[in-house]
Amino acid sequence: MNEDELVRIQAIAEAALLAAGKPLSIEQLRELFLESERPTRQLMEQAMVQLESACEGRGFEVKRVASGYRLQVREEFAPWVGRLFEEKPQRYSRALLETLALIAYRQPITRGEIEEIRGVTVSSNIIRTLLEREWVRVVGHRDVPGRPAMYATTKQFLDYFNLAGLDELPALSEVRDLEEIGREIEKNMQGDEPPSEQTLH
Amino acid sequence: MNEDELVRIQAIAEAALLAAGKPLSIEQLRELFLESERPTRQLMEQAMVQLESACEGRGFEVKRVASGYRLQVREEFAPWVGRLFEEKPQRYSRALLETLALIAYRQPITRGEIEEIRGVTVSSNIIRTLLEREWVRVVGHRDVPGRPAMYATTKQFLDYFNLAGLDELPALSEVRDLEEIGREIEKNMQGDEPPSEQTLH
Amino acid sequence: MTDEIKEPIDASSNEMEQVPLALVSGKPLVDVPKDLYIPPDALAVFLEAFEGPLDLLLYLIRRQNMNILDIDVSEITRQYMEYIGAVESMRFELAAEYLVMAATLAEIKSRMLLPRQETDDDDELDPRAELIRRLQQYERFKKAAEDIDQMPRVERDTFIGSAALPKLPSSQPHPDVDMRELILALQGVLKRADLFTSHHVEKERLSTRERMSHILSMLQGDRFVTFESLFSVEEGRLGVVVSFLATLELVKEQLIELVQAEVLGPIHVRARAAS
Repeated sequence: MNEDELVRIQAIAEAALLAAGKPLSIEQLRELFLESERPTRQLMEQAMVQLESACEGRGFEVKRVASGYRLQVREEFAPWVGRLFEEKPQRYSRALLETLALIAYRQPITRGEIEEIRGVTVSSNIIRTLLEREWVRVVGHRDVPGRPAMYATTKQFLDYFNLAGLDELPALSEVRDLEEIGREIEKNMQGDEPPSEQTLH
Repeated sequence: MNEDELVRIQAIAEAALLAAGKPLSIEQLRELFLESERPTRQLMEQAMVQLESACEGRGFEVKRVASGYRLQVREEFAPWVGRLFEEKPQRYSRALLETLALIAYRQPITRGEIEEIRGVTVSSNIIRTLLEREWVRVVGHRDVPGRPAMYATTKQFLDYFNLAGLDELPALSEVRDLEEIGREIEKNMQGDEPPSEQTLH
Repeated sequence: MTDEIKEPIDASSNEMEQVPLALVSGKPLVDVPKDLYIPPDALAVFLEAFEGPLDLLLYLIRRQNMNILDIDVSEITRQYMEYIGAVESMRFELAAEYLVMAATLAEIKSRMLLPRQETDDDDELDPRAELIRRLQQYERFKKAAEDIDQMPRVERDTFIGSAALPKLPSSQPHPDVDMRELILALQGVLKRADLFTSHHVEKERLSTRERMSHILSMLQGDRFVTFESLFSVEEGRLGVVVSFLATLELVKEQLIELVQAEVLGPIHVRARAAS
């Protein structure tokens, strides 16, 4: 058995695993070959070892599972591949946006302080969502009873909104002037705003 | 953009195509990347060319079909891979293939026009099968009495037959100009036997 | 004749040469007859192997090695009528379209039997021309159908590759947020809190606020850092001023403490809450 033959067996095994889309055992792989050309068990295993290393640096890898071998997309590419199956993003609730805005403009700020300004409780979900998205982080704890966490925005937050620094956020005086524009935006947004029950916390 | 980045894009594309198990367009591939890291169209195409050559000597290849790129088993390995599946590959009747050929080459075309060329009735089964396989679809109705449906082929048809576009169909054989044929017949008839010896049975 | 779709197609068509066309007296009839005699039992099956009268005519012309442009109408008609005559008695419904063709052939032949008009009028085409046109047209698409059948196709000549998925991140995608939405939200909340009147937040203060967050994040845990390390020379004067203002603000808000062990000694900073 020469090297060329082994490479061919390897390519056939790869082709079969890609076409099958499920695990194949060594026996099943051997049965793809006519009796006259069928590789021995040992040779088949050798081809699989070779295939394994031939997949290094590629988008997929050979996995040994209970029922045999299978080809699997590498986990490191899951973030990109996952986007193939993504549903349409939903929208954030008004409460979340207000919380985010307050953290951005009044940082470092505790949850209690946000609640004080907003006049309503801030749900843990909102804080968790903002932390998970890595738009805010805990920068310390205020030295008061309960030692509440102080939140600040992150570099990811600035990046997302295309800001070099917080000072590029519109000044509050401008925000007030925006009232007029705001109403307009509000009007325009009516169209694509999903029903309220779809919003995230 | 350095070489490492390109290799990474290439691996992500490979991973995504295997995860999708169907063709993905350049645009769909680009959308897998966040805006901040999204490769240009040109770069994405370059990565696909590289992926193509990275698949040389392996069990599969990159193929561009009508709906985009896909990874598929090399034709040379089909005999082995085919043994994975108990069912024999489906065969299509000549009637179906001729109808399909007429739709492919003469689209948009009505059933009546197909029948005229084939000289026989086209069964409803054939049209139904072609529609169900999504190889053809109704693209309109001809503005004649009865308003018959006009059929055309689909992207799925091209995908199934490994084509990127209709222009990749084999060329239709030439039909010689009718006038030329007429002249030829005329000439030949000069030498024809006297008609009296030809009798009708 | 109505062509029935057979899926997967049995014997038939493209492989007329290999597959028995019919069993005649228990013996398989494998080949399309070389001569014109077909056992009557096999004839119906034989005709079914054709896609219609044009297909049969093409076969007859090819069988005789006859150029399509040079059809000997008499001979072809004679053969054709023989086939049809034999099948008519058994499978009349099958033969209908073939009979139309037979009539066409007969008509062509009868027209050719008429004395030809010796005029220079080229307008009157040979009566065979229309038939030839149809035959040629049909032959093109018959060939095209064979070509399509030969083209590599999925599930026969190639298979689409797929691989198992790794564990994918939660498929809940992140919503997009527009800066305007954020401003709108802030506007709403500030209006409610009536904070517009106070000037707590101003443009320049934002960079100080940002720096406050930054300094706090440097002071994680119980750790003291040197006062100087809060400053970065590369930032220039303005950066140093912002850091200094941020430090003062943090002290004022009792978020950090400054410790100096001796006069003129090094100053250390740590987060108060960390104590």
